[in-house]
Amino acid sequence: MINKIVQTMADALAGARDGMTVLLGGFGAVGQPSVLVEALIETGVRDLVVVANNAGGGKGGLAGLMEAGRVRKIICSFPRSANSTIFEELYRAGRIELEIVPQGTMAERIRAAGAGVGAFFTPTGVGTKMAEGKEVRDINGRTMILEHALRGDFALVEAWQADRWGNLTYRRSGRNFNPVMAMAADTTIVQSQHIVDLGGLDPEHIVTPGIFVDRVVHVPYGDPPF
Amino acid sequence: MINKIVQTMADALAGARDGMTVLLGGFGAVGQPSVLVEALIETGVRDLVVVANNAGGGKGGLAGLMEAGRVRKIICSFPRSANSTIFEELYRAGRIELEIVPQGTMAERIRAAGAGVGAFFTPTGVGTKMAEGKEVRDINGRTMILEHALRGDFALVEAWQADRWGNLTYRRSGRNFNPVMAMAADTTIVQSQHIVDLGGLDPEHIVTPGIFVDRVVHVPYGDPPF
Amino acid sequence: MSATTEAKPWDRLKMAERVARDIPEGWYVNLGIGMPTTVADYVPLDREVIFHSENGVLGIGPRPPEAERDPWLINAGKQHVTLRPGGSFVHHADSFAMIRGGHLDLCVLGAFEVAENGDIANWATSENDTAPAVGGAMDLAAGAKRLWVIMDHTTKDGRPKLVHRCGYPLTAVGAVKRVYTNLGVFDVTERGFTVIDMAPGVDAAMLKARTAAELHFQA
Amino acid sequence: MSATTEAKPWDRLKMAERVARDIPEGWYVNLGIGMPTTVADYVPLDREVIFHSENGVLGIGPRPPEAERDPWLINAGKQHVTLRPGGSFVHHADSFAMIRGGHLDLCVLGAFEVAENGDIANWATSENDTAPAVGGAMDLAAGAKRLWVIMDHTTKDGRPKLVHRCGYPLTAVGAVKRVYTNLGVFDVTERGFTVIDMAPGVDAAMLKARTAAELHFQA
Repeated sequence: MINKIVQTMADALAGARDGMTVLLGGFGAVGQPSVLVEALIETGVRDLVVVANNAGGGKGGLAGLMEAGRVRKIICSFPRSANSTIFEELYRAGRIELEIVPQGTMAERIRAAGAGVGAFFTPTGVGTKMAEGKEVRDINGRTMILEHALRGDFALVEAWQADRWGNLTYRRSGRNFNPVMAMAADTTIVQSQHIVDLGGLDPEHIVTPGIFVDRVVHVPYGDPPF
Repeated sequence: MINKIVQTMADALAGARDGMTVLLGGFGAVGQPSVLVEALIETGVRDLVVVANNAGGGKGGLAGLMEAGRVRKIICSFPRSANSTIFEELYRAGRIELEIVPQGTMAERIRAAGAGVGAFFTPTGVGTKMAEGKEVRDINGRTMILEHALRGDFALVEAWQADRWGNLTYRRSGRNFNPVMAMAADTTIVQSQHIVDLGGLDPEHIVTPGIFVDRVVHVPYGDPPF
Repeated sequence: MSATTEAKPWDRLKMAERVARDIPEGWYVNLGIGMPTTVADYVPLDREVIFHSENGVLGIGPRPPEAERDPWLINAGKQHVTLRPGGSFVHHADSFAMIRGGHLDLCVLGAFEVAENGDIANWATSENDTAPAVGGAMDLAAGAKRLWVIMDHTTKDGRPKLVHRCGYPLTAVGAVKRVYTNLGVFDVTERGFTVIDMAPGVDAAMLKARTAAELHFQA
Repeated sequence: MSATTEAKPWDRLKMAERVARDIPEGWYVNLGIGMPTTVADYVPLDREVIFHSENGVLGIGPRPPEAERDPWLINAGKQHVTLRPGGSFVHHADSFAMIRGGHLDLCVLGAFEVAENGDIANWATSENDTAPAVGGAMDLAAGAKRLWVIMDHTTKDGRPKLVHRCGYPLTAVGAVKRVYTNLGVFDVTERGFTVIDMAPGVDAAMLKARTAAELHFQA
């Protein structure tokens, strides 16, 4: 019997290692695999490259991982926000590297990795600093630049429902980067609000089929409204 | 009030013109927009380029369009099947052009057109006849070839449910190429088994958001089992 | 005739209202963070305009009362929103396929500068800004069918933001089709900026004085 | 010891059964049209193997009785199938993202020829075949983590199908990891074909006589 559901955070994060690239789902406060990130801090791994839309906000989650000194580099579209003080301090001190990627290019680079596409031409960023050093080509009357697939060793994902095959649904805007990142890592690890029996998810409504998922850990924190 | 639902086939196919490229959803007998294809024959347009997985089977649908002499070229992955006699006769007689594309490359080329990606590198077809004349590049240790976006003037799509904003669901393997092609045409035209009120589709379960759809025509032909 | 002292520049709400007036029913529209987001407040619900947000929300409705907020439903500005009947959710790659694939009829962004050739600079205020936040601006600017900008006509210290060529790092080249400022509305045409509307009391002389590019006036 | 006259080559069902034996629980597997499809019949349902079909079906179950067919549920071979609990539907681009992205543990295809360097030819029988049907074979061969081939050891007129280099147009280069024929099972290794199993009564001499490539035998 296939059973991707694991019982402990240690099992969920088994194989975490220094220097790995971690794809981190979530957008704003929604769809963040925060409990998995806390557990990642616990493992003690360091020198991480983190791919996430934001460079962390407040104290917990990614900001906590950075504050603990575990992040060598962050690849994101939006490093600065109202409460991104930890990132900004580290960045000013030269203690963290930053690669800024347009949000859609980031999503598409991750999807490309998941879909086995090595690189693609996109109009985003043409004529800007983002195009520096990149191949430029006119395609069908449009100038485009070449962007490469962006893959992770781990993807940390938050889902709404999961079954033992790893099939996932998400809740509303909690979908965001999660299904895309789930496709694009060697090991995809999910924290799910709900665990349902196999067959409990409508096959038409599964957003991430289990083929993309390696491990699921149950992290219930209450249904809305809170 | 937005209302993409049209009442006649003439309205559904308004703007059809000679020489245009038509993306045709469906795989096997499932998810074929057959009634729209019949209506396309009625319009009398000719010199069409048709993109479809198969080169038509039996007598109706795409085979009928070809038999009526309206198709100049077909782009597909699987031209021959047990009952593709009309295509084969035309092809032997030199009366139809054929471009064979690997099925996944075809899906990805259409998706690229819908997603604004001009071209992409794929490992599919490397070292085969499909690679002839195409740019070859090693990316991350893998040899890949460059494939270009494939766009349509019209996409003809079959859906299971639709609302007046053009939101769509599909039924089981009727999904196939339909959602991908819906993204990739100047005008996307849908025949839907069911029409539902706006709000009648769960926002989590809509497969093709109405942004990709221009016109919907109601073609009920009975719920299974037949 | 009228002296510039009589000018009554539009305030931010009036600017948003002015943009909203030009959005017809049926358009798919992405509104940037900040002032652009307020445009939605001036589109009546019975004029069906479908608002998109980068984080995979299509069909955004009015802001909810605080008690009715769904913690899982935010827009790209991280504000709580609602979903209209007919709305839907997609993931980030599909959301940007809508953007990059030219499926949005309109995107409205703020900007630091807009040039008469349609270039826009809205993400970094200096080449030396080492950690600027680009978000989805480059994808939106390059991908939407139309890019409109809503911004003050000048900076707080009075420097023009409508310019001959952008000095700040670009977000996209030749993308802007129209600019709404507190002083007027400007189409970006092959000749450069063409004035198509002016706030009450604003005249050509005032606009020229506050613009660092040539202005064309409709006959 | 045994003469080739005593050989009892596997029939098609035995070949499918032999492949099925090697597929462990938990693998995601795509079975090509024809003989490969029958492999699924020999994987017991309680050994959970998740079968994928190019047309966006994941978790295919047994063939349904004719009366219970759902007209909307077919596999890539256009046969009616069922869906297991836990199965799901995706569109064609997502289905081939699974394939091209290396998410399938295994693909089993038929072939005209397999070469000792792992090349496979299975879609066109001649350079002059002007309308060959490639379907998803090239994507599957290039994309799956492992490609196994199931085919007769020789053509109907006795020509070897395990060859030094393919003569027919290629489907993919260096992709095949293992070949199951009616005479034996062959791993494709750096040295070429290595025999890892033989049908009852088949011996090395018989295999060599019917193979147009060097064969290595396990010590």
